[in-house]
Amino acid sequence: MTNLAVNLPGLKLKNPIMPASGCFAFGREYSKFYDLSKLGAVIMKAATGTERFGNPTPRVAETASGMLNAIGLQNPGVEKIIEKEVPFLANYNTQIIANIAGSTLEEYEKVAAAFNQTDHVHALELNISCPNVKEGGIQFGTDPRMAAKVTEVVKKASQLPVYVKLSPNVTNIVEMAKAVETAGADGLSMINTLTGMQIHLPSKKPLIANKTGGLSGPAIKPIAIRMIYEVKQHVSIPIIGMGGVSSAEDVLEFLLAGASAVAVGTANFNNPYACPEIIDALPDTLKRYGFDSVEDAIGKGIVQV
Amino acid sequence: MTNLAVNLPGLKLKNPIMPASGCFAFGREYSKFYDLSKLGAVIMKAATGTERFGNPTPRVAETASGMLNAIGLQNPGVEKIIEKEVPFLANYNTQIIANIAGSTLEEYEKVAAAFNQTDHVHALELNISCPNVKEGGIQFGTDPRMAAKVTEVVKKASQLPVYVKLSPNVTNIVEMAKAVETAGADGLSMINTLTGMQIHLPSKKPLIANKTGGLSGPAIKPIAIRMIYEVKQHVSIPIIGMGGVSSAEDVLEFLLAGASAVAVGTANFNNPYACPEIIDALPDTLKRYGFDSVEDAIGKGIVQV
Amino acid sequence: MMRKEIMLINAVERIALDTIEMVVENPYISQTATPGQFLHVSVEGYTLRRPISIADINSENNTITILFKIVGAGTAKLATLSPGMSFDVLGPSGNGFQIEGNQKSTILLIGGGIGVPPLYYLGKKLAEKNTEIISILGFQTEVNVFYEEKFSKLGKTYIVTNDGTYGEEGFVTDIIEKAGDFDSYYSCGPLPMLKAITAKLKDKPGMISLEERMGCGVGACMACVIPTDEKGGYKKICSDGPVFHVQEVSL
Amino acid sequence: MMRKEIMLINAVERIALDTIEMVVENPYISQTATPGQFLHVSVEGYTLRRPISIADINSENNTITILFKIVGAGTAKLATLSPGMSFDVLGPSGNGFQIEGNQKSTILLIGGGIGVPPLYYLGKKLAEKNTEIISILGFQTEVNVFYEEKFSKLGKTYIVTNDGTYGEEGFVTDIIEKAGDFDSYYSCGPLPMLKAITAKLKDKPGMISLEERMGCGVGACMACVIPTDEKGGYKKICSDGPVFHVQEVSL
Ligand SMILES: Cc1cc2nc3c(=O)[nH]c(=O)nc-3n(C[C@H](O)[C@H](O)[C@H](O)COP(=O)(O)OP(=O)(O)OC[C@H]3O[C@@H](n4cnc5c(N)ncnc54)[C@H](O)[C@@H]3O)c2cc1C
Ligand SMILES: Cc1cc2nc3c(=O)[nH]c(=O)nc-3n(C[C@H](O)[C@H](O)[C@H](O)COP(=O)(O)OP(=O)(O)OC[C@H]3O[C@@H](n4cnc5c(N)ncnc54)[C@H](O)[C@@H]3O)c2cc1C
Ligand SMILES: Cc1cc2nc3c(=O)[nH]c(=O)nc-3n(C[C@H](O)[C@H](O)[C@H](O)COP(=O)(O)O)c2cc1C
Ligand SMILES: Cc1cc2nc3c(=O)[nH]c(=O)nc-3n(C[C@H](O)[C@H](O)[C@H](O)COP(=O)(O)O)c2cc1C
Ligand code: FES
Ligand code: FES
Repeated sequence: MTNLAVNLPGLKLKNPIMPASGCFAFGREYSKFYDLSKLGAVIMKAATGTERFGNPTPRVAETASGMLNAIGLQNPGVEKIIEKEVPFLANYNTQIIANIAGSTLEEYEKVAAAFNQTDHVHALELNISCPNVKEGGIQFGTDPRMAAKVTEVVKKASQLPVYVKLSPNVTNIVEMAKAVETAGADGLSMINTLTGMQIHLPSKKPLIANKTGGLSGPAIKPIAIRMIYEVKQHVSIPIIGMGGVSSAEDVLEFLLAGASAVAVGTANFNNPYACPEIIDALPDTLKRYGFDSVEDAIGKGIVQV
Repeated sequence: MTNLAVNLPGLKLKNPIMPASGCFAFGREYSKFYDLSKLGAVIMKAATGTERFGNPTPRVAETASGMLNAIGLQNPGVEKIIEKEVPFLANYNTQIIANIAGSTLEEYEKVAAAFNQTDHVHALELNISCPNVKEGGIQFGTDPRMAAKVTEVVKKASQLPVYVKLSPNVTNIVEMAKAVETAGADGLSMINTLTGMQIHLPSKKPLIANKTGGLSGPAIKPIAIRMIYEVKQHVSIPIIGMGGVSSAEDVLEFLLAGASAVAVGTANFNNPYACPEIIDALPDTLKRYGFDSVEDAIGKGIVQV
Repeated sequence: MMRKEIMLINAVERIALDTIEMVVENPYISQTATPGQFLHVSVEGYTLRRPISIADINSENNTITILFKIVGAGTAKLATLSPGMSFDVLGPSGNGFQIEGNQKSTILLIGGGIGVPPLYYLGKKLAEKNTEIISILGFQTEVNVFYEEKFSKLGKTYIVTNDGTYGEEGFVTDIIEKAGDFDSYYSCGPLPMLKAITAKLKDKPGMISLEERMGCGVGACMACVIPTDEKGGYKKICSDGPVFHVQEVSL
Repeated sequence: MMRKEIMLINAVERIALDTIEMVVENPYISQTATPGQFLHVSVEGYTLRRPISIADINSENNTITILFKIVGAGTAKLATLSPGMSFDVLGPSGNGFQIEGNQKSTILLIGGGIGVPPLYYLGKKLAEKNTEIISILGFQTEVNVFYEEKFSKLGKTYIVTNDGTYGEEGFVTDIIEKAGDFDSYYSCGPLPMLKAITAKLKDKPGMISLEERMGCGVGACMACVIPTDEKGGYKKICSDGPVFHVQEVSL
């Protein structure tokens, strides 16, 4: 029997597969397709301090083997999420990860503290790709000092393990990873989307109302694999990998590169059964390439120099 | 009649289409498929101070809507290129751009000076994505001061207009562009490849012998468009755009984002006729979207705020 | 309930310029779908699914008719498929037109371009209830016109083209007075048309079907929202819509 | 000269485990290709072309036979194509086997797995010159074996499987002595096999066909180089090869 279980800080995963934040809302829609208890975990849509409407539409565009999105953190706010969405997910035998976001350190602190008060949330995923409104829009996610700062604030505000979700839009991803590890991160989650744009020829302007959007899907997988491979060699905290995963082979590629678990985002849109199908295929895929367990495979693709 | 001509520093382009560096060698192979006089220009494969063999194989891998390459600047050295390749290309009625690379400032200087001595080369494309061996491998292309320095050195060594080719693997592409503009760049060329990796499942190690490779092809187009759109608003020098172009519609998208000419790389591999077919389709495509000339369309997708 | 289902293609026909009518077979969808619902169509090689309305259903044959216009890469690819081939969809998707309580009333159907198809199945269902139906179908120009005959069988039908090359000249809104009195209306078409119609008919009850670019098509990604008020309220077109009461949304 | 050509599929047959034989029609390629050359095959939806050797040509019918093993996404997709469909190739690509001056000599053909196909067309051409042919064909196991009968018609043929489930047990190199004397050899197969053979037969003239991952397939991208010496010399497999004299390259 191939062992799919992985134990990470705060997370006892029966398998390493979880839907990625923002691609699964709070699970209700996909619960109509399959039993969410099948999933290793669920990462919820980003929560902010108060309700947000997000950006104007169009919010998505299709690209070659990928898509752009600029949803803009639309969410009902952390209170309502705790009140209505967490209890729904708690009905399932899976782990719950809360993705938290904010425009100021205070907002991050507030959201982290709120989740700390509730049962059923097993870990936080700290989304640092949001622009910091107080500091004039500089992203928390592209400056190692800012990233460390927000990590510290969140760690202080909550007892839950914190997985910092790194933005790939940086010159030096290893520096970012080390900064948040030093600041107390329990794990990393990588990668978030790459900033991209599509120009709509008929209207001669950016298709996405927000102009830029985040690129996700198979197109970005090679970048995700490279970054995880590089970071894994320089940190000792575990990595939740993501970026273009749509098959069990992709999952194994992420494990070999150094991920300990894998999130599936864009692939849910074309195939609502993406997660359970990957979970079903994983034992055979691992076996075919000579692994008895998920844990066996983690980091095994890294060539020591 | 739709006017395809564009005039850029040093380059009188009869149309805005040119093969991208490294995807066309020195034109000999593709000259068997069509008359190179059809092209607006040809960007030659990178030239270094002396002959280079490059990286071990495998050097390429396929990815979703893209590919990775780690050729490693294999080339016969600047002397032989000037002696054997430039004269070949000079037989055609097109403009010649020499892509120059090096591991040290001195090497860049030497290559730039050598091309300055020769007729028939109309401009230099300065490839700053190479690791700087003297400074311990830090890329010239990811540090604005280093990029400015190498631009200055090359400008001093040559009277030819210099198009600096920017690497997209940076946090702030606008900062890079402004740094090289201030250092004297006559134009920009963007984008080079994104660093990526693929892990080969059967062998459980990176497929590309060099481990990482540069991601090119349609997968990266949204990133190229975003970067050109951002940079165009902050510099006054022209941009040669590239990254995933494979159709006349793609070319128009790059023009709208702010490119003044467009290079075609990976697309040549699947379709050796990619460049001439795009050139043939361009007049109709421009007309369909209401443009009488290429110059009309440049930057027209930029929404002023 | 929405499911992932395989649609077997029975027939493909070009019925107007760049406009394809496709008859597909699927027992589940044909037995459960209601007018105004859509299919979220997977096209090989493309990341996102394409939403396409249900234009007709023959529940005896288990067939569904869809009509689509070739506007981009996905619809172009879909148009290359031939009978015997199949594609998968999520469906039936969304909430369609409410048709209860329309007996003995007069209904106006107003369709624009590729917004016409969902109104046909709606019209057929209303006709089964002996509702009186008046249809106004707008197209850009003659070569775009389709389904005139089919709508004519449901009731009085006006065709209007922007350039007057077929039927009346002008916009669908120009014809509304001429069409006579009615109790409520249903409309589907481009946003400017819907804005003009809802402004003109603000005193009549109406339902409109909206379009937006979609990510998931199931209500999970928030791509397809439409504001319901100025205070941040919203609905999701894919799961709350695509059909809304006029008052529900702010266009 | 290499051209971009459309190949019309005439027949598709599975001839061994995951191994497809495809007969395609194209006048230009069938009239110009020589043994050892390859086709650079475009597969819809994939960035790069796939190099596939020419396994046979019937110049009267204008047909070319290719044989390929389903190893990944591209070959899997190619295997779904059926007669009447077509795909485009660059070809004939590369430089094949030199066969001049082999009259009245004995030639050894050594093929491994999916390296066997190009040797068949070579063998046929040599046979036309009344060259005596001995073939050693190695496969992993019984279900992989193909073309035994065809090679037998060209001359004495040894089949060897790694696990002994068919023919002799072992590697092709184990059989070479048994095969008797010969003047020169031609080989195609996995790199470890070619290394073993060239080491064993270092006193014999030989030509080998090499594989490498390709970008352009026309000699422009430098993806497919093979060193020729320790001093930075190299050849390009796509355009200088894929067939080389043993001494030309350093494996
Ligand atoms: C609820 C609903 C029902 C629809 N019913 C029909 C119908 O019955 N017949 C018909 O021809 N068209 C219909 N459309 C529009 C149809 O979805 C688009 O024309 C189609 O998605 C275009 O795909 P493409 O690949 O050809 O274009 P591309 O421009 O290549 O598509 C790129 C992306 O943009 C999306 N997109 C482009 N245009 C639209 C649009 N107008 N609405 C939503 N997404 C879009 C595509 O789905 C895809 O994700 C409907 C749209 C919605 C929202
Ligand atoms: C000159 C030459 C002749 C060949 N002749 C034949 C033949 O007659 N029959 C046959 O079955 N195979 C042949 N091969 C191998 C064949 O090209 C690969 O099996 C095929 O490209 C795999 O494609 P895929 O999409 O199925 O695999 P994937 O692994 O999905 O391919 C991914 C990428 O890697 C490349 N690749 C993978 N394996 C190889 C390989 N072994 N050699 C070169 N590129 C590879 C693919 O072309 C593609 O670019 C030949 C290779 C070369 C270089
Ligand atoms: C529509 C959409 C919405 C997203 N929303 C969030 C979000 O709220 N928080 C977050 O951290 N990441 C968000 N992401 C990023 C994904 O979680 C994931 O990191 C990224 O999409 C890469 O994975 P993929 O290629 O599998 O989609 C979103 C992605 C998409 C496509
Ligand atoms: C095989 C290969 C070799 C390349 N070699 C070079 C090079 O020598 N110098 C350079 O500046 N860029 C080089 N590039 C980058 C391309 O010029 C181009 O910037 C990039 O591939 C993006 O364009 P594309 O998506 O159209 O390929 C190379 C790209 C490829 C695929
Ligand atoms: S398309 Fe995802 S919520 Fe509607
Ligand atoms: S594949 Fe490009 S040089 Fe051989």
